[in-house]
Amino acid sequence: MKRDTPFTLLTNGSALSWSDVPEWPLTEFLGNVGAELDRGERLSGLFGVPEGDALRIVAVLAFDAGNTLAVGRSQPFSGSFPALTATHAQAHLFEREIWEQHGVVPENHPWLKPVRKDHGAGPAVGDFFRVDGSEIHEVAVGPVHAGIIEPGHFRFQCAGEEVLHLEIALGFQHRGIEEAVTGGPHRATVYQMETVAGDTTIAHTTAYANALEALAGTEAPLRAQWLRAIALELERLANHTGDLGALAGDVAFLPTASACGKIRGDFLNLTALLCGNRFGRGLVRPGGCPLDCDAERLSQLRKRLETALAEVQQAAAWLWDAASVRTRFEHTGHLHAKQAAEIGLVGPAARACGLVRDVRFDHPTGWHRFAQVPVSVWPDGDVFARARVRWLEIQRSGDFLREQLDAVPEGETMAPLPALAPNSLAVALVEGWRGEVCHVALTGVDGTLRRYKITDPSFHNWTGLALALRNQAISDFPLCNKSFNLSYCGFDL
Amino acid sequence: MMESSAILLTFTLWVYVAGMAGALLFQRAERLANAVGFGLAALGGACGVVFSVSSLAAGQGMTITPVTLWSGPIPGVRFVVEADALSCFFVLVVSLVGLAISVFSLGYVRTYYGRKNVGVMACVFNALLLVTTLVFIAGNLWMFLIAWELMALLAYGMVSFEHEDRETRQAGVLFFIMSHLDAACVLLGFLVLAQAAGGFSFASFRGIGASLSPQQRDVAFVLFVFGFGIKAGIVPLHIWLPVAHPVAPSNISALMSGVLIKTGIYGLVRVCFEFLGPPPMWWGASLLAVGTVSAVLGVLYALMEHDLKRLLAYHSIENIGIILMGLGASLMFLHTGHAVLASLALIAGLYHTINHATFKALLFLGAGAVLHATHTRNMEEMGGLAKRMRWTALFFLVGAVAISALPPLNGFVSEWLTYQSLLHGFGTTTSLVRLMFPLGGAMLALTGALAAACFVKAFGITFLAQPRSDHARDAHEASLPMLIGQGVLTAACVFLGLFPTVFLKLLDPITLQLTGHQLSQQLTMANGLVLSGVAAQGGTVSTLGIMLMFGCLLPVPLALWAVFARKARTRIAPTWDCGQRALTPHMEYTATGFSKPLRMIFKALFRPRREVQREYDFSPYFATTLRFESHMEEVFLTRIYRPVNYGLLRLSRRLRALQAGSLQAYLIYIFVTLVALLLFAL
Amino acid sequence: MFVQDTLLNRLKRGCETMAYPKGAAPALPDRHGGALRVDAARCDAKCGACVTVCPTEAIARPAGKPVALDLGRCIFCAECVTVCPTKAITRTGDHRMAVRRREDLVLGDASKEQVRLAQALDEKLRRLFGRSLRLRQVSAAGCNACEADTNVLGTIGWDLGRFGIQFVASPRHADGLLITGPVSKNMELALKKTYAAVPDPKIVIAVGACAIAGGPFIGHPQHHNGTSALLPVDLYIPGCPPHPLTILDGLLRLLGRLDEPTGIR
Amino acid sequence: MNFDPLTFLGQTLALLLLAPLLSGCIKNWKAKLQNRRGPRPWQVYFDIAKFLRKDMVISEHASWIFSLAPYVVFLTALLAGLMVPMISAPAPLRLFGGVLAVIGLLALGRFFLALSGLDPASAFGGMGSSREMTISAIAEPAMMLAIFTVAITAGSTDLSQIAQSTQSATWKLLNPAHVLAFAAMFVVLLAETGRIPVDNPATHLELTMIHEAMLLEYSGRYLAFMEWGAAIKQLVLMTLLVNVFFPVGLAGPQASAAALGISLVAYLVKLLALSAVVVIVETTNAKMRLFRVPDLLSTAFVLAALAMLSTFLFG
Repeated sequence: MKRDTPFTLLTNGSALSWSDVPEWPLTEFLGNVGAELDRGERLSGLFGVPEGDALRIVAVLAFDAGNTLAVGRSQPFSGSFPALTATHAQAHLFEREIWEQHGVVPENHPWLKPVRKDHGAGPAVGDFFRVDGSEIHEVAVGPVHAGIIEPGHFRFQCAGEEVLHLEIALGFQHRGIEEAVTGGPHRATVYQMETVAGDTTIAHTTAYANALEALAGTEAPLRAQWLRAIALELERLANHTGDLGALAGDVAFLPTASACGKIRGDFLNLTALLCGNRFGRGLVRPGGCPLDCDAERLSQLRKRLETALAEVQQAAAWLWDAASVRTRFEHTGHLHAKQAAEIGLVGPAARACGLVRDVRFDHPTGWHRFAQVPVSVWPDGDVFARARVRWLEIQRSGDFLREQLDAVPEGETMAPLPALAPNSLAVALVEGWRGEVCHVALTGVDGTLRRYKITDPSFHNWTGLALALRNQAISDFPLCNKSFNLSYCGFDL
Repeated sequence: MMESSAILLTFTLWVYVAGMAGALLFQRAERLANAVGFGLAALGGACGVVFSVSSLAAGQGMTITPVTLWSGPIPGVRFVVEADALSCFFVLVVSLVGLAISVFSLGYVRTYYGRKNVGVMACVFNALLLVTTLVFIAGNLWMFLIAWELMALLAYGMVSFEHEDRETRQAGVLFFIMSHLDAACVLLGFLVLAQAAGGFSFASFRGIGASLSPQQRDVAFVLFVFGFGIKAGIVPLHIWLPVAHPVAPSNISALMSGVLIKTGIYGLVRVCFEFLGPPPMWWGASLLAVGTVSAVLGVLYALMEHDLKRLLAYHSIENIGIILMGLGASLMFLHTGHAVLASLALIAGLYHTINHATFKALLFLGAGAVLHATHTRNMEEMGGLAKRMRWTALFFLVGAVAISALPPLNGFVSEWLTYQSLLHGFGTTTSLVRLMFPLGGAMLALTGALAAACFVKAFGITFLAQPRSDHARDAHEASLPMLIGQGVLTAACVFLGLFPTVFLKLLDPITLQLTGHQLSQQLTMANGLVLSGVAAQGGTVSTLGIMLMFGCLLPVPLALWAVFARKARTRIAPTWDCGQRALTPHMEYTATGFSKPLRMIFKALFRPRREVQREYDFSPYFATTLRFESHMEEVFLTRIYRPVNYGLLRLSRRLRALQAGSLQAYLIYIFVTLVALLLFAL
Repeated sequence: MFVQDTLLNRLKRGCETMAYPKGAAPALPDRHGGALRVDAARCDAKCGACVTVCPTEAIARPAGKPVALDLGRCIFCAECVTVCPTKAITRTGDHRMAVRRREDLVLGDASKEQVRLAQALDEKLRRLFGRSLRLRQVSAAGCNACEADTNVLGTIGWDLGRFGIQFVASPRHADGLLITGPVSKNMELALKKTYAAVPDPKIVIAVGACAIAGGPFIGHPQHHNGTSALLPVDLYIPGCPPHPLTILDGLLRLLGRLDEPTGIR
Repeated sequence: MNFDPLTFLGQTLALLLLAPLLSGCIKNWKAKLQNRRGPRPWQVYFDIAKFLRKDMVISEHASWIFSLAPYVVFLTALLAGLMVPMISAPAPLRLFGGVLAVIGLLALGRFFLALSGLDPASAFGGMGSSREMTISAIAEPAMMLAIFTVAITAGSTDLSQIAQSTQSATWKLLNPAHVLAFAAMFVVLLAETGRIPVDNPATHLELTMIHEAMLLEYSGRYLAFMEWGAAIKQLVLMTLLVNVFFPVGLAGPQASAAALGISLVAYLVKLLALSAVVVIVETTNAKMRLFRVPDLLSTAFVLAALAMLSTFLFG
């Protein structure tokens, strides 16, 4: 159904010419974006495109109810722009990023701090938010964390054991991917796309492939799209199983923790069965999937999938059956649905607050147009809800894989990719296991990538973790952190 | 032999008088007044110690002859002094602590040069020592009450010594009111006894309880418990103690906490064991119960404090509670006829009295030295003092280990004796009241553990980690006399801890006098190395043995060091901070943060209230300011004292209506009273 | 109740730890391909097909000498294997790739067709860490794949604990650092402070192409192209990400816990 | 004064060698219950030997307390161990202290451990110290009441005396007082040695640690002494539980070699059985929320109070 909106609508994984994107003066553009957000739409991307020394801001909105995307851009401007964050919290990180990357100042932005680097001095410097009170003390859990996890800085304001405020400073993993892609796609670009977030390789590379295929005006062969969907669900299974094990490990519940550790390895080996790499490196390329799988390999995949799913069923049963675990999970790190919607959460974190948001359901593309995966939702918004959503997604991904492996499409898996259309914009959304991965590609006059914007789901969800910790015990922080299990390198790019 | 100790005693008193006079005389020359005043006080303390130790060591040979100090113009009013074993013990307490504090004060009062009148302080200090000694050795009612009243007045003078700020003046007034409340109760109690005994001398009071009717004895007992209880600071009569002690100058707080609250204990022991005759069961049980409650509440309130001196003041309440547990158990054993157990419990109580006097005075002197260096009592602004005030930190640590009843120091020995008496108490009676003993033991264990937690906080936040303020950063070590003062008390703690059997001999004459048994032989084994309980296989302990074993086992780690780690080097590096830029003092643990879990566990008692003000300009997710305040309710103040206070005020307001101001009304009042008296007289 | 259930399940399944290194090593996935091998004879000097196709410029063509493939920079995408006309670069399927010296990873010269595998630590360090090694893992801009495969060594299948190797929380308890990621400039201070916090004697292990030479992000100004720019490295484990078997083989080889002869080639 | 150096040296060596082995066994069994091979039981020896040889890094903010604490923790645990009967009823240092001295020595060790946690000015150390002192403050009355129950029936605080008097009347082992006291002491054991329901010894997460948080700043031989002291403390508490509350098979004062042999075997069997129970509790329970631990310990207090009441009811 068409809605009267000034923005140009386009479906997920399609492209349009740069001139078709509606253009308004800055304040009117921001007014339009604000109006759409007030109507309950979601902001998938907001980034700057430099034009000479001026800057245009491009907005990508997701009309979930209308199952369509919408894009719009502002006329070139410079200096500063009125911040949307004052009235719409979900734009706050995007505007900080625009300020950091392009130097235009969002006026009266309530939390204007660097996103990834502190202009040469490295992240987590400068004044953190301080709670005043004589008995308040700061707990600073620095970049190097206990255990094997990526670096990030968490600054707690505590009154004894209770956390009053948590501020998260990231940027330690910044490798400068977006700067490297401009003028691409170069030889290393696809490998960099695979390592934007190492545990979400398939989702990011599929989004990259969809964007380039949209720009080239083609589509991957059906069997390739099928193979990509299979790999995406395998990746989801592996990571969710790993998370259930890690959650059990954080509350020292050894049966599930040890079992899930092993089962995650089995799921990763299933992906390795398809492409030789446990994380799916080399499985997806623009134009299709270079490595095809014969029937014997697929039946072996089917058989090993059954055993792994049975084992994870057993391990999860222990988790839900143990009362000592349940008392730890429930009412910990609680987020209301209203809060989740206002700060724009995506993925399992949003679905655990009762929001029905899933790119495979709202904006189906590739094989998901033909085979549906039901959306897993749980109402409470606490650690228990996030764990249950993960468990539901494991079951539904398992069913999807069984169903798809019984009906394998025929045909080629790789097609040569024609040249990219000049001066056109492509948007590709994929439901990674953490949530909506959004790649936006803009080609210049000569058909090379003039601007490439990657938005990892963690970019939306880190604020959710900071909120979930308020008025919680600090000893529950690792549990809440693992229930979100967000990517540091996906945020830092 | 008796003659020489009497001379020594009078000489001690005259030295104090000389100290007072000297201090007043040289008021102008502060340095001289300080030296003369506190020097003579130290001399008096030393003489007092020699006197009491020699007379206690004399043991059986001590004959008690009352000596008339001064018989004034009013007939029948004579000031009689009589130093029996119990008095000598408490004179030892006041003299030992007085000696140490005087030496400490030589260095400490230098801060008052030019600001306050040091001469007056020295004079009042000497007077306090004199009067307290007189309280302990008072022979008759006149001497006791006059000395008691003078002690209260002088202490009030010292509490409001720094009368500049309002808080001190209010504390002084509260102290004054409570002192006179207890003086009134004590006076009424003694009048009940005097009315039966016909005279005012303590000799005539001995065993007077037998001739009193049970109701009169109970009334006297309750009056004495109230009177001496307020002075000792038992819960619920304790509210003045954590208010008054912290505001006094540190050396005076040490004297008050170390000695003055012991006068209450002396009074209770003198009255309950000597004057009131065989005690009924509920006396001992009530003292044990009040002692347990005081111990637990004292330490719980101490945990919540982040003002160093208030924390120590609350701990005085806790230790008084432990002493009362010993005395209460002793009274219960007297009732059930177990005299040996009664003397063991009494020894436990008395031993803890002198222990508390030494380590509490030591901790207050330590706090004084810290306050002297950092100009603040708030622990949240201290930190890192161990490296700047090395000796004070060591002495404070010894005091902390002692007060937390950890082996091998004296706190552990006296609590061990208390546990022994509580343990054997279970078998002494078959009535349900015997369950109080194990429960008392469990609460004593809770008190010990909470005290340990409190002193980890007090020592850790004050002396360790990074300094939290500029004052703390440039703190400097205390002066030599201050260190010597603390050193004397530290030595006393170590001696009382390692050689209990030696000290127990001094307590023999007291238990002989009060409960008719000498236990030092029975409690000593392995020629003085081991301290044992009264029962045959009842369990033994040897703090000296533990220290020897520490020395004996030390070669094990040293050998491992020599064998494995000879070539290992040590490197100093910044604290591991997860690789971030730098650890700031603001990231250190705070005192309130440290005790927060316990505040949450005992929230029924503390009723913590917390207010969080969150201000934001646009959206609640981005707060501009966040303020957090939490307060605890002073339960006793709000639940008991304030209602009583308001009730009195309302009543007095209503009575003011009587003062109508018209002459006729007054005449009518006179007439009505006359008629009433006549009717009554028929 | 689940208690009996878990215990019964435990007895049924028995010990799920693999027999390696006593027994045979688990097979690599068939399409993984393992280490690369450069056959100098087959490579003719004029052809440069592989040099242009390698995404991380791991292959260089020194004048007059056979092609030089730096396995440290290689991310095992196998583009060069498919494009080489004379099949000079082949996949050996061998999981053993860990080396002690950076130059042992450069293949191509006559005597250096394959990786020169790591020798064990010297006698003193081996006596110290032989049976008890505690590592502090630092992710300096790693993409979470190398971290995941290092983490999986702790699960019941691989069970690193049985060799006395353990990952610890505080560098004070550690004997060395295990670094992943190309060491971003933003993580430089943290890595240096962590290294300084570890008591001597200490070792440094670089896991993954990023930690060795910058991996797919080689040359970016935002990072230091690997660990050797900042810290002395004792063990290099190539791969993107290296298979857990490769990492375990490297660790055991470093501690001299592998009894089979190392320098066979 | 019957102090013979032979049992003194014997028990010291036994304590030093058995403690790491016992904690190694517990770690190994926990691994076995997770279907993995896990570290060998004598792995703890290797770890301690390595730490002894390594250099040390000490925080710049640390004072002399930081260097004194490892020796105090190590020696107090060792000394407490020498006062508890292991093989023969009279413990070597029986005269120097009964059960009150054992609790006092362990408390002294904990006092200095907590101070060393606060010393290096890191938030984790402070957090660990605060939690350790809170939990021990709540556990102490429960432990004391359980010990009072047993001490009152034996009429003494001397551990050997208690063990022998409980042993003499065998039916006494089964009366409710002892069973309840044993249960209360078991819960206190889990709290004092930092086992799963209260604290997770094998965790990496600084914010959830209690005991480990205080050791984060230690390295080299100090860390070896601290770990060894903690292992010895665990062995002491288990021996207290096994030999005093359940003294089956404990040899009398002048026992023959055969009786000593039986006593040694009985002691080891009981110790391993108790470790097995601890392992099963650890592998089937999640770690409790920090503010639920006092509830667990107050149930231990109620158990001990019931034990006390039952001595009163059943005489």
